Amino acid sequence: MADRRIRFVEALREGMRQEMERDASVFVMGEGVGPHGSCFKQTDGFCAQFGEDRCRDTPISEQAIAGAAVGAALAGMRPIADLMWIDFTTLATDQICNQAAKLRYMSDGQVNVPAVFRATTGRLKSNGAQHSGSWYSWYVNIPGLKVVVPSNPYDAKGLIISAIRDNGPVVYLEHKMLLNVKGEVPEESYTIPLGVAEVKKEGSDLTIVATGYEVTDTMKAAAMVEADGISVEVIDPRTLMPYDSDTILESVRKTGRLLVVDEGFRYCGYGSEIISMVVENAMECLKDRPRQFTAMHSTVPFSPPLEEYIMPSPVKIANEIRVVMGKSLEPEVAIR
Amino acid sequence: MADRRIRFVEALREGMRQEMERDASVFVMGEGVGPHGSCFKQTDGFCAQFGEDRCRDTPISEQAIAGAAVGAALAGMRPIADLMWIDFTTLATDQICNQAAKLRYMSDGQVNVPAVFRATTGRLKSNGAQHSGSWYSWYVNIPGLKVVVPSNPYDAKGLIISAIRDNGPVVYLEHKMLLNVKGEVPEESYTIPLGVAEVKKEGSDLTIVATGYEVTDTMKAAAMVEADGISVEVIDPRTLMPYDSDTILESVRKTGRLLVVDEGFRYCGYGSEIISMVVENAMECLKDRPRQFTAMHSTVPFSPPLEEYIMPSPVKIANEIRVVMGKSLEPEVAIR
Amino acid sequence: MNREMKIGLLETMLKIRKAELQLAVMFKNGKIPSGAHLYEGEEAIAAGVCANLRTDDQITSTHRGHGHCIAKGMEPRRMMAEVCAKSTGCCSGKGGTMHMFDPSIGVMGTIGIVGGGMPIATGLGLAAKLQGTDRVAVSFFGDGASNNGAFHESLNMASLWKLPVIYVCENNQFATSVSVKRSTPIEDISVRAIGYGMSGVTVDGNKVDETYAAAADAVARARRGDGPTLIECKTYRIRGHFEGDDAIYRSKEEVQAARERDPIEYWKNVLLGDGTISEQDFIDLNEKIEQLIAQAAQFADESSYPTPEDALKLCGGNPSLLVK
Amino acid sequence: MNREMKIGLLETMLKIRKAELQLAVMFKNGKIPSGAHLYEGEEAIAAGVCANLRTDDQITSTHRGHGHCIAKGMEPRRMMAEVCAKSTGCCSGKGGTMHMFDPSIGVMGTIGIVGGGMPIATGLGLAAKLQGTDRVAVSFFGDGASNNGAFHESLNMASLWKLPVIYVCENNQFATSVSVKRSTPIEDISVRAIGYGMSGVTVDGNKVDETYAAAADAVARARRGDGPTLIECKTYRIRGHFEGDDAIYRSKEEVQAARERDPIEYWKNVLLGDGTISEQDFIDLNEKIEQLIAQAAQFADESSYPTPEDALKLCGGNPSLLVK
Ligand SMILES: Cc1ncc(C[n+]2csc(CCOP(=O)(O)OP(=O)(O)O)c2C)c(N)n1
Ligand SMILES: Cc1ncc(C[n+]2csc(CCOP(=O)(O)OP(=O)(O)O)c2C)c(N)n1
Ligand SMILES: [Mg+2]
Ligand SMILES: [Mg+2]
Repeated sequence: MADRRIRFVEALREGMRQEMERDASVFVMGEGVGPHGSCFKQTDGFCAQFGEDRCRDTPISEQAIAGAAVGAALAGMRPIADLMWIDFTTLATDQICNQAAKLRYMSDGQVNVPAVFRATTGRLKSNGAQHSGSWYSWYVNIPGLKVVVPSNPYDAKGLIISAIRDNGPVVYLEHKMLLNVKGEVPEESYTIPLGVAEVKKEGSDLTIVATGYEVTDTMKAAAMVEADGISVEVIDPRTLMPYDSDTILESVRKTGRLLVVDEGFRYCGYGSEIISMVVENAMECLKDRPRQFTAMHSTVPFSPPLEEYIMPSPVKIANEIRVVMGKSLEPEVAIR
Repeated sequence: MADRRIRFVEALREGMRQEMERDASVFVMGEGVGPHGSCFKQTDGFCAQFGEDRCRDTPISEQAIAGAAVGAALAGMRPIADLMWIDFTTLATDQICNQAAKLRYMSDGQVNVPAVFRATTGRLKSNGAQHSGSWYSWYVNIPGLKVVVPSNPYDAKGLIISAIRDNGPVVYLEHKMLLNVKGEVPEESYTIPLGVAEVKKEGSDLTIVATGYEVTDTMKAAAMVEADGISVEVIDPRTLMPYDSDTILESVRKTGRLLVVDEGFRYCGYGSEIISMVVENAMECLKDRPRQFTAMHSTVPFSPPLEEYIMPSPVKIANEIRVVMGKSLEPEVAIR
Repeated sequence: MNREMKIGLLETMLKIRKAELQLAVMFKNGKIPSGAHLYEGEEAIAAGVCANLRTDDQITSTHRGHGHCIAKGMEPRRMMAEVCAKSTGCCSGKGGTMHMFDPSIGVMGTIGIVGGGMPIATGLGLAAKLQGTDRVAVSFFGDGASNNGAFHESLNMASLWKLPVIYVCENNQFATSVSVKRSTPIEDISVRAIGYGMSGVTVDGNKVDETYAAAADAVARARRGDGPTLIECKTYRIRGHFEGDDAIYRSKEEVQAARERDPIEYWKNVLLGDGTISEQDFIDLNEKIEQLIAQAAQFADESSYPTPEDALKLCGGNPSLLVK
Repeated sequence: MNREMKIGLLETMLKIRKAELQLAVMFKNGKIPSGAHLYEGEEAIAAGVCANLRTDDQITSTHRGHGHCIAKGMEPRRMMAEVCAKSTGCCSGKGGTMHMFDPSIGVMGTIGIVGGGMPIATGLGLAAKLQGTDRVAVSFFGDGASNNGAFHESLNMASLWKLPVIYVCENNQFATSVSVKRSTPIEDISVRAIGYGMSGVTVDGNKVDETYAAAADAVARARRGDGPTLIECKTYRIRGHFEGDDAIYRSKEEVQAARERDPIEYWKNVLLGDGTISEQDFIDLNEKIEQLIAQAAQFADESSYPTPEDALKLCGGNPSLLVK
């Protein structure tokens, strides 16, 4: 069983299912999660197994979906609110950021909000301007929220189980380009603690912090530059908030160089956060300026050549690595 | 007339009024902006002068207020949508960030959205968890938006006029603790270009970047540490996006030290952005690690001693400056 | 309604009234660090509705929530201490006038974002249903809130799922300075229930027998599993929007007329008229409650502020960054 | 309606139908980079409503917006080139299937966020009023969107201010896989108009004479300054939610029954029956439009993609950081 390979979406589903089997207070709601089993089949079969009460279709009412999750959580349930695309969470930010995130604090700990807000994130072949966002830096900014972005099936399962069991609100994001990627996933239930990064690949010359789909791109890029004799260490924070600054700092202290690769936007984005944290704590370890390679600061265009142009890719990341290592004179893409 | 001193709110009002006089397409809408003239009297007298059509009370419908501003802007008007507290913009983020910010780009420049989204920002004596937020890092993150945070009456007027004349959407934020502060403001109309910082005070030892109310706190702190022989340069970006990185970099190249003071939260906040920008472009100029001093990462509590504890203050900033300059062994407040 | 219940309603209203007037004084005396939105004149709504609720029933409320907390069973002193930002308050001073909680008696939060409590109450109702209990949830909100998307999405969802939620619209004619006539192009907000296929009713919010009866119906419906109800209670916001608001956007006559429809006077007269109480009973009750509130005020005043470091007790953040 | 107008409606519906079916083929052939939400079977709504509009009247639309663009006057080839992500599209490939614009003919945006177009249309109407024109705005949206807060806030505001906006709800019975019966606890969405004190009507969305007449009323009302209207058009989403959706959540029989209520067949038969056109006229018209669409498809197919660097033409960012 150890080498069972399943898709990200199956791992996520298995994690949710095992928690729903274990704990009657866990339920899912969202647009189309019911009998049809969600857009990307994240809840396939749940209605048959658990009934429509515990896997309920909702109206297109993002504020009420998120808010009903908050309320149900206050009353002892463990709701999983599926908001479909992270872009639609813009309609639920009051409930997520002013309510879910704050009620425990405001009440001085008298109430908990053990709700999970799930959504897909990131680009997927020409989803266009309003369906390709990352947005997670918003949630990272808000005290009281945790933010999880798994990069592979194993983490998808372990992290959703931890998110469901967590007593506070967790924003859990599924990258659309990862949903059908396969990986080894144990059948039994397991958790991955929130706030613990994974060193995806050890290396000595350069630390790259990447999240979500960019872990995949970065691993490819790291392989490409091996031929140039560059040894890259790749770190996936997995939990973006609270994030594992110790592991990142340890790595930077070893390699002396930092690059952050992120699909989100740069200004007040996750790349800026990681770079800032590193220099605030360990600037003297850096041999050179840290860099970040993010989506360009542009509304996401529809047409494939445009979309590709503004987004990171393995080739572009590899080139950026060479720039950071002084092995290339000019960045391939000069404009960020 | 050159030494006319008026309050921030009067300067802002004068700027809006002069634009409404100059350009019939400018109008204001929001909850209570009408005959009553807004919560803090920002639109006092507008109904009498311009009629209720151009200064209209709205229902408590943040999404529709912001969206109606977008639509009116598309059709050639220059709406000023007053969303009261920035905390309530969480209910309008779809319209501000998915619509206003993106329509020009999506349409390949066929439409413009010259709308101003105004709101008060920041803390004010025990406004509590849901009325004390900063939130601007969210808007800084979104391509297509400009973000303006004036720190004094002169800027309030010059920047609101620029914001109204700008052809794209601008988020304009009024710090509640500044509204009644007086300053010199010319009566005639003038603009301050968006994207240009102001050096509030020259200095040689340390660059502090501060925005909104923190400019006031920081200026006080800078005066306090003069006794210690520390010469602080204080920079107010005024426009947070696009921000004037050149002025900041120039200053850091001179002083070799950087501290960012911000009322917002640290993670993916404005402090992280500025620090990251500086080290990405000029790390070698820094004599020591850059630092940021922000609101602590906590939901804002109600009770004054608690609120004061988590927020910056002149004394705390002065102490932080001494820490940065190596003149004090321990930060007064060790926990951020 | 038996005698005890009738007197209970009067007692609750008096408690709320006196607590609010006491807070108005404390505000003037600088004992409250923030503003405060008082509930004077609207007591019959909280009292009438909450008299139908069990301790395990749950409510959400608003920025104007002191009265709902008391009606649901919160000791006035814990409410008042919270408003005064003291460590003995119902949230130890972390919440404040707009954010009060006591889950042990079903106060699941007074919410400062207008409309924000409605989706939460919908979720409380959903939980009650999923948990197989006959517990109900009540959401108090204003006429202003009824124009927010939160209202629409909540009522639609609750009706669709037949959730045990009672949506109580306190139509006090104003949302800050904005008259309901300038925000809402209909006469009775309760007609909106039609758009969700649910029950809706408008009652005189200054008559506690009417609010009580409407809520009794609605609670029974909810406990039976027959779904939510929208109750609009017409009343009038006697005071400014918050303490310090001069409320010059309306005429003195209008306010005076509203004052004459005082809900406590009304109910007192009903109870005197039907022999439930005597004048002396009323004087005794009044005194008892005056004392209670005076003690509560003293308690709030004499309590200590929380210690500054308590601010971080429950906050998040990145542990390794928090302590430098 | 005169002869020309009657034939015009048929022509518009045929254009939309053939363009959509052509796009379905192009999708299968990999010519469209994304998914696409097609409008087959709902043509009578866009056609009937837009036939009442002047060029300067403005619309907002949805993710399912191709038909609205054509009905409002967009050349099919500019629409189809945009769906195919080409530089010749109505947004030069930046917008795509869900985001089409042509302000010169009043297409102020098809919006991908469900409900997102409604507040925008409200603002278009507000501008028309402030500018003293008799221009009107139309917002197309679905049954699913009618449960979003954007609906509530928009209709309330428009009615309050008597804005010249027509809200056209295309009730095609589904929102993705969710039947309207599972999202909306009322029979006719148009009853929600009552809650805003505005006019509301439900019509058969497959009968273009009905949609035309309802829109004519609404547009006249709006131009007169008498405020907004909610028009619910009952129809059926023949295809999956998007191309590639197998839509197994409903029975074949149900879809077949809906297909038999084809709006184009209906209108063709009306026009044949009343002598407006002959069978030969129809064949000619059909052929003409088939050619038009075939040429449009070829145009879209043969057009070039935008050059990558165009991506940054209109983007913001910090100038001094953008170029390193
Ligand atoms: C979403 C939101 N918008 C605006 C405000 C500011 N605000 C606080 S109370 C209030 C008026 C509320 O009116 P209503 O709902 O009728 O309640 P009332 O004050 O009359 O009890 C407003 C606009 C807010 N707190 N939240
Ligand atoms: C705010 C928001 N929520 C969810 C979605 C995902 N989504 C796209 S179309 C759709 C269904 C829309 O249904 P309806 O309004 O009836 O329009 P139809 O597709 O039937 O034309 C959904 C849920 C979205 N785009 N925006
Ligand atoms: Mg009110
Ligand atoms: Mg539909």
